[in-house]
Amino acid sequence: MPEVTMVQALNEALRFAMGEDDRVLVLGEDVGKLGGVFRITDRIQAEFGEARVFDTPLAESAIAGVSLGLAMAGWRPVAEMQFDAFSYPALDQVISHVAKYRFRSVGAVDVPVVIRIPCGGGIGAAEHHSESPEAYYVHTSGLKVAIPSTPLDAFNLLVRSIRDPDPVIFLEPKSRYWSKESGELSPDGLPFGRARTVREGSHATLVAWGGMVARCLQAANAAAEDGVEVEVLDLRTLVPLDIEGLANAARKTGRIVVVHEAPMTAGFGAEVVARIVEDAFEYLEAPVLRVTGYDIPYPPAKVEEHYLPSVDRILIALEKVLSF
Amino acid sequence: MPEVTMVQALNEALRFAMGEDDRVLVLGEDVGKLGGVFRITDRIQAEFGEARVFDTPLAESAIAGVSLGLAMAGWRPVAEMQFDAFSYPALDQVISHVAKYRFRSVGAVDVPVVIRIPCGGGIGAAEHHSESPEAYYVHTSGLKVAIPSTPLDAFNLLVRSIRDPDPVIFLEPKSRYWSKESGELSPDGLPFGRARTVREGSHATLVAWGGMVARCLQAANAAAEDGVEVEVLDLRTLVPLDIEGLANAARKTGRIVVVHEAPMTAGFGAEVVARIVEDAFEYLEAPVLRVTGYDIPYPPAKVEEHYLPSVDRILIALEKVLSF
Amino acid sequence: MIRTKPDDALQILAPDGTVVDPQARQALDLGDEDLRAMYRAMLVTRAVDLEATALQRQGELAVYPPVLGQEAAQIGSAYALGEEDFVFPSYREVGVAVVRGIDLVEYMHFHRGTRHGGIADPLGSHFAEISVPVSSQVLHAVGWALGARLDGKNACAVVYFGDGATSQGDFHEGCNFAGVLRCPVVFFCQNNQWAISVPVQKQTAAPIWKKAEAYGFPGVRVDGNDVLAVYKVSREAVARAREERVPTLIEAVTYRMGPHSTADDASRYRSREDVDSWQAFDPLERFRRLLESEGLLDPGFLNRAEADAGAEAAKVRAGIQGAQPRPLEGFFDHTFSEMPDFLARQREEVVRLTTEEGEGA
Amino acid sequence: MIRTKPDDALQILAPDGTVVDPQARQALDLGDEDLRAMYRAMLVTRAVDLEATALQRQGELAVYPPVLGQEAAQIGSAYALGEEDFVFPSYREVGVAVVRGIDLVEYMHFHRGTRHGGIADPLGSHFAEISVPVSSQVLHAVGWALGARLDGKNACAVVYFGDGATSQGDFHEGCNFAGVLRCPVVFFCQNNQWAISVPVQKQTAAPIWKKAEAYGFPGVRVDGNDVLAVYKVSREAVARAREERVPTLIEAVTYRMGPHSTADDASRYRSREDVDSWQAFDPLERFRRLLESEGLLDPGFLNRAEADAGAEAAKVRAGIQGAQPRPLEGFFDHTFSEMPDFLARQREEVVRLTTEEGEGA
Ligand SMILES: Cc1ncc(C[n+]2csc(CCOP(=O)(O)OP(=O)(O)O)c2C)c(N)n1
Ligand SMILES: Cc1ncc(C[n+]2csc(CCOP(=O)(O)OP(=O)(O)O)c2C)c(N)n1
Ligand SMILES: [Mg+2]
Ligand SMILES: [Mg+2]
Repeated sequence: MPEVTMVQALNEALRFAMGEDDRVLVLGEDVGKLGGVFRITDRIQAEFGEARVFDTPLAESAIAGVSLGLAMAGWRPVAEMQFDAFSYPALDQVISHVAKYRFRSVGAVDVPVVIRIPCGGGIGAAEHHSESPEAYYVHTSGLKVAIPSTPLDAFNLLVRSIRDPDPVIFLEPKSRYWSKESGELSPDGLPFGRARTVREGSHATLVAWGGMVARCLQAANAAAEDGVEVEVLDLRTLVPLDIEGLANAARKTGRIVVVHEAPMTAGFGAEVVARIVEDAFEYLEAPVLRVTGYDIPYPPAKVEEHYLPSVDRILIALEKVLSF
Repeated sequence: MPEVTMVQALNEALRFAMGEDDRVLVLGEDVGKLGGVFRITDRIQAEFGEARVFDTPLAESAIAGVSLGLAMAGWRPVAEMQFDAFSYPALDQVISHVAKYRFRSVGAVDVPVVIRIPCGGGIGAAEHHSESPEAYYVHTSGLKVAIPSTPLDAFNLLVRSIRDPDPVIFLEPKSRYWSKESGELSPDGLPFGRARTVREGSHATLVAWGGMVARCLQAANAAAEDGVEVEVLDLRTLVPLDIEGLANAARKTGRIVVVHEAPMTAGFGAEVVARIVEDAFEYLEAPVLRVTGYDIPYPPAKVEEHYLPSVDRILIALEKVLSF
Repeated sequence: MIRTKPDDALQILAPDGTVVDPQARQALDLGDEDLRAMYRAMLVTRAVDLEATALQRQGELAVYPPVLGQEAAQIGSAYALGEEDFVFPSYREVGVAVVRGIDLVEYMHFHRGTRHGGIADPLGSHFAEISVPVSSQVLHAVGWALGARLDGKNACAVVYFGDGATSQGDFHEGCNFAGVLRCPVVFFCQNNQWAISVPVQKQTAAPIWKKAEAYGFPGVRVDGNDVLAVYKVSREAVARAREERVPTLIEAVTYRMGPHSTADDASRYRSREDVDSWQAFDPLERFRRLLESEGLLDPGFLNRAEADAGAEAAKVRAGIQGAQPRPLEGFFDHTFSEMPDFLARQREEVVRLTTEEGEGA
Repeated sequence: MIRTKPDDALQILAPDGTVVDPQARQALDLGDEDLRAMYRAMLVTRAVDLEATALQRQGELAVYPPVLGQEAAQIGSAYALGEEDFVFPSYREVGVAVVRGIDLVEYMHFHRGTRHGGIADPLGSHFAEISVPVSSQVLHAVGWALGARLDGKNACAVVYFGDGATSQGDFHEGCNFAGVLRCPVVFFCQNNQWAISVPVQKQTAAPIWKKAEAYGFPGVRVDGNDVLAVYKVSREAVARAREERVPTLIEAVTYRMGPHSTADDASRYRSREDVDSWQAFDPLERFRRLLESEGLLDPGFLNRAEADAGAEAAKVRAGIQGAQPRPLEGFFDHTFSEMPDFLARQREEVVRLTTEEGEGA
C-alpha cells in the first residue's frame, strides 16, 4: 500500500465501515457534495447515496440529538462537527443525552454514535478553529474518546469507533491531517485503551496524544543528540485510558512529562499526572510535569507557535525532570 | 446578626449589590415573582422593579448571550441558571463569547457578567439536577469560578463577583443552601484566590470546595477521635486558584487528599494534584489521592449517598496517605 | 384567558359537552368502544395522577409533576397513534403512558428517585425515556423519525413538550430539520399556560401554532381540553407524517391545574381565581357529558372503569411504596456496553464499601 | 433561482436600473449626496473586497470570505443606521464596516490571523467584534438592544447573519427574546443562497422572512441587490425598533458570487452557469444605471469615487502587508481585567522563551 495521509485514511475508514455495515450513516454540515471542508467525506455521498450520506442544516445541537434518535431507530450515525469550537453548541445534547442514554435507560438502549471533530491548532486557522476540547468530553461519563496521531491509527480507531455500541467522540488532530504513513489499511481490531510506545527510551517518558505526539518525537530525537533516551507514549484513546501503560512508564523511567495543546488548567494532562501519582508514586523520581497551551483563549494564528508546546519547552521540562 | 442560611445570604448579597450599583440586573427563568426555585431572588423583583429583575423565556443559551450583550451596553447582569445540567445549553455562548470577549476585543470590552448556577447533589433531586460541572468552566480560559461553602463566604464572594469586571461562574452548592452561620453580612473585600483553612491540622490535609467542605470537616473530626489531626482547606475560588495555599499544605503535612463530587476523570481534583506535584513534589510524603464521585453519570437520588464521597471513603484515603 | 373556546382553536365539544361541530363529530373514526376506552384512560390517568401526588406528600415519591387538567390533550393524542409510532415524552406525560400501556410502577420509579428515565423497555414499547432537559427530546424524535423514513417504515414519531419548551434552541433546530429532511414527526405542544411561574405571554410574542410557518409545515391550534378535537387533529397529523412525510405542529391549549410540581408553590405567582376559572373546562367532565348524552355511560361500564382506575392507582401505590433502587454497582453496569477496567476498579470499591456497611449494620 | 425579482420581495430598482416603484423611489429620504455616498461606499467595498482576496492569494491574509455580490444588502442597510445604533456583524460584513468608518486595516488583521475580533474600538464605534460561530452574535445584539431600551436610548441594534444562520438555536432564542422583551433590534439576514456548499433549499423548508411569524413581529423580504429597496426596508425597521420597540426580520435575497472563503472550492458544489446567471443582477451596475439616469454620475464624482476606492484598497494593502501581531504576552494582558498570579507565571515563561529565541536568532 502506498503512503496515505490521515485525511485519506479517515476517508477509507468511512468507506470501509459503510461497506461492512449498511446501517452506518454519515451526516453533518457540508459532508455531501463538498466532501467536508477537510475532504474526509470526499466522494462518500457519490458512492453510498444521498440517503446514507447527507448534509444537515447548520445546527450542531440538532446534529448530535438527531444522531441519538437515529441510533434509537437502529442506525449507526457518524456525525461530523466542522471544527472544534463548533462542537460546543452540541455539548448539552452530548452531555445530557448522548453520553447518558444507555445509563438513563438502564442498559436498554445502545448508542452507537460517533461524533467526529477536527481539533487542535497549528494550521494557521481563524479564531474558533483551533481548540482542543478533549477535557470537556473526557470529563463526561459515558463517552469514549479517541484521538489518533497517525494515518493508520486513524483508520483503525475510526473503524473500531463505528463498530462500538457506545458513543465515541472521535477527535482528529488537524495538524496531522496531511501527515503520511504507509501500511495496510485493514482493521486490525485495535482495541481502545492501549497506548502505543512510539519510541523507546529509558531516561524519561513523554506522554501525549493527537497532534502533540509528533512534537514529542521531535523533542525526543533532539534529546537523543545529547545522549538522553526519551520514551514517547501515544495514548490513542483518552477514555478508556491505558492506566497500566502510564504506571509502567513510571516504573520504567520515573520521570514523566505530559504534553498537550489545550490550556493547562484542568486539561487532560492533569488527569495523567493524577493517575500516575495515584498508581505509581513510589516509582517517581521527579514531579510529573506538564507542557501545554497557556491558560488564555487560543490566540491568533500568527502567534500560535509560541502558544503551542514547542520542542524547546518540552526539552526544558525534560531537563527539569531529569535533573530533579 | 442572627444566623442566616446560604439562601438568605445570597439573597442579601443580590440586594446589597443592586443597592450599591444601579447597573446591576438580575435575570433568569422564574427569578421574578417566584423568586427562583430556591428563592435566592425572593422579593428582589418587588424591591427593585421589573426592569432590573426579570423572567426570561426558557432558553439558557440566550440567557448567557443576552447577558453578554447587556454587559456591552454597560449593564452588570447577574444571570441565574435554574440547575447545574441546565447550564449546558449555554456552554457554547459561555465558552466562545462570555469567556473570550475581553480577549477577543484585545481588552476593549469589560464582561461583568455573573452566571449563578446551583450545583451538586445530596438533596434527593431528580435526574439532571445534581451535577457538578465545575471542571468544564475551570478549563475554559477567561472565566473566574467561585464556589462558596458557607453563608458568609457566599455573601462575600457573590458581592465581589458582581463587582468584578470579568465573567464569574458562581457555583452554589445546593446541599449547603440551608446551612446556617451567624456573622456580619458586610462585604469584607474577600479577594479571589485565597483558600480558607477551615480547620488546622498537622498530620494530613483535606482539600475541598463547595458541598464537600462540610463533609471533609466531618471526616476530620472523626479522624481527630483517633488522634489524627487533619487540616481542611476550602478553596473558595477555583479560578484563580490559591496555588500558594496548596503548596503550603504540602509543606505542612505532605499528605493530601482532595475531595469532590464530580466524577474523578479530569475533574478539578486532578488539577489540584497536578499543581501540588509541580510546585511541591519534594514535600510530598505520599501520593496525593482523590476521593470523588465515580465515573458514571450521576445516579438516581436514592443511591446518591453511595456515589458521593462519604466520611468513610475520605477516612480510608486519609489512612492510605498517612500509612504510606 | 380561555373563553368557551381558545382563539383559532379547533373544537368539537363545547365545555358543557355539547357538540359544536356535528360534522367533525360524525367523521371521527371512533366506535363506541373507542370512546369508552378513551374515557377509561382519562379516569385512570386522573386516578394515577392524584395517587402520585398523594404518594409524594407521603414521602414515597421525591417530587411529582401533576398532569391534572391536561388529560384530554394526552389521551386524545396518544389514542391517535399506532403501535409502530414512537412517543418521545417530557416529564409530564403520565396520560400518554397510560394509553401506551407503559409499566406505571417503573415510570414512578423515576419520580421516586430510584431509576432514571422511567421506561423499562423504550425500544420495545416505542416510548422513550422521560426527558427532563426542556425540549431536548424534540431532537431525538426527529432523529428517530428520520431513521424510520430511511427504513421506509409506515410510522411516525410524536414528541410531547410544553409552551415553555418552544423557547429553546432545540425546539427550533428540530422543527427545521424535520421540515427540510421530511421527517415523519408530530410536534405536540401542550400549552398549559405556564412554564413554572412564567405565563405563556412572557414566553413568546406569537401564538405557538403559528411557529410552524417558520418551518414550512402546518400548524394547528386545538382546544386541548376537548379530547375529540385533540384526537381529530392528531389523527390527521399522524397520517400526514406517515403518508406525506410532512410534520405538523399541534398546539393544544389547556391549563396546568396543579402546581408545576409537588415542590412548587404556585400561589406565589397565580391566583386561586385564575385556576378556579378553568374548573369549568375540566376535560373529564366535558367528555363524560358527551358520552352520557350519547348513551354510552351505562352504570356497568362506569363502575368498571372507575374500579379499574382505582385499581391502577392502587397497583402503582403497592408497587412503588418502599421500593428499593438497584444497588449503585448495578448502575455501573450500564454506563458502557462493557465494563472498562478503570470503572471496574471503582465498582469494586462500591461493592466493598456497601457490603461492609451492610455487615456493620 | 432569482427571476427579475425574488418572489414576494420588495424592489425599487429592476436589475437594469429602471425604477419599478416610482412612488417608493420618491418617498426615500435620500438626497443626491446620499445617493452618491452610497455608490461610493459600494465602490470602496468592491475594491477592498477584491484587494482582500488578492492579498489572501499572495499569502498576506490567512483566509478571506468575499462579500462580492452582496454590496447592496450591506451598504443599503448600514446607510439606514444612525450613529447610536449598534452593529453586530458576522464574518462577511466588510461593506457594513466601510459605511460605519471602521478601521479596515485592523479589520483585516482578523483575516490575517494577527488579531481576533478585528474591531479596535467596538464600544466607541458601535460595531461589535467579528463573530465566527454562526448565529452567536444574534444574542449579543438582542442583549445590547435590551440594555439600550432599559436606558431609554433612542437606538437599536442591527445584527447581520446568513441564511444558514437561521437554522441555529441561537437565532431562534434571540428572535423570541426580542419579540417578548420588546428589544429594539433589526435582524438582517443576507440570504446569499449558500451556507458553504449547502443551498438554502436544503437549509430550511420555509421562506426566511416568514420566520418572523414565529416571534410576533414583522418579517420582510427585499431584493438584496437593490440598494434602495434595502435602504427603505432597513430604514423602516430601524424606526420600528427605536420608536415602537418592535423588531423586524429582514431577508435580503442576494447571491454569494465568490467562494465561501478563499479556502473554498465552490466548483465542487455549484456550476459556473448558476453563478454567471447572477451577473445580470450585479448591485453596483444596477445602482450605477439609476444614478446615471438621474444625472448624478458626473465624471468628476465618478473619478473621485473610483480613486477613493482604489486608495482605500491601497491603504488596506499597505497597512496589512507584512503586519506583525502583538507578541503573545500582549494577549495574556487581556484575558482578565487584572493579571492573576498563575497567568503571570505563564506570561513570564513566554517572555523568557521568546526573548531567548530572539537572541538566539
Ligand atoms: C433546559 C432546561 N432548563 C430549565 C429546566 C427547569 N424546568 C423544568 S420544567 C420548566 C418549565 C417548563 O415549562 P413548559 O415547557 O411549559 O412545560 P410544563 O412544565 O408546563 O409542562 C423548567 C424551567 C429544565 N428542565 N431544562
Ligand atoms: C456554529 C458554527 N458551525 C459551523 C461553522 C462553520 N461555518 C462557517 S460559515 C458557515 C456557513 C454559514 O452560512 P450562512 O449563515 O448562510 O452565511 P454565509 O457564509 O453564506 O455568509 C459554516 C457552516 C461556524 N462558523 N459556526
Ligand atoms: Mg407549560
Ligand atoms: Mg449564506
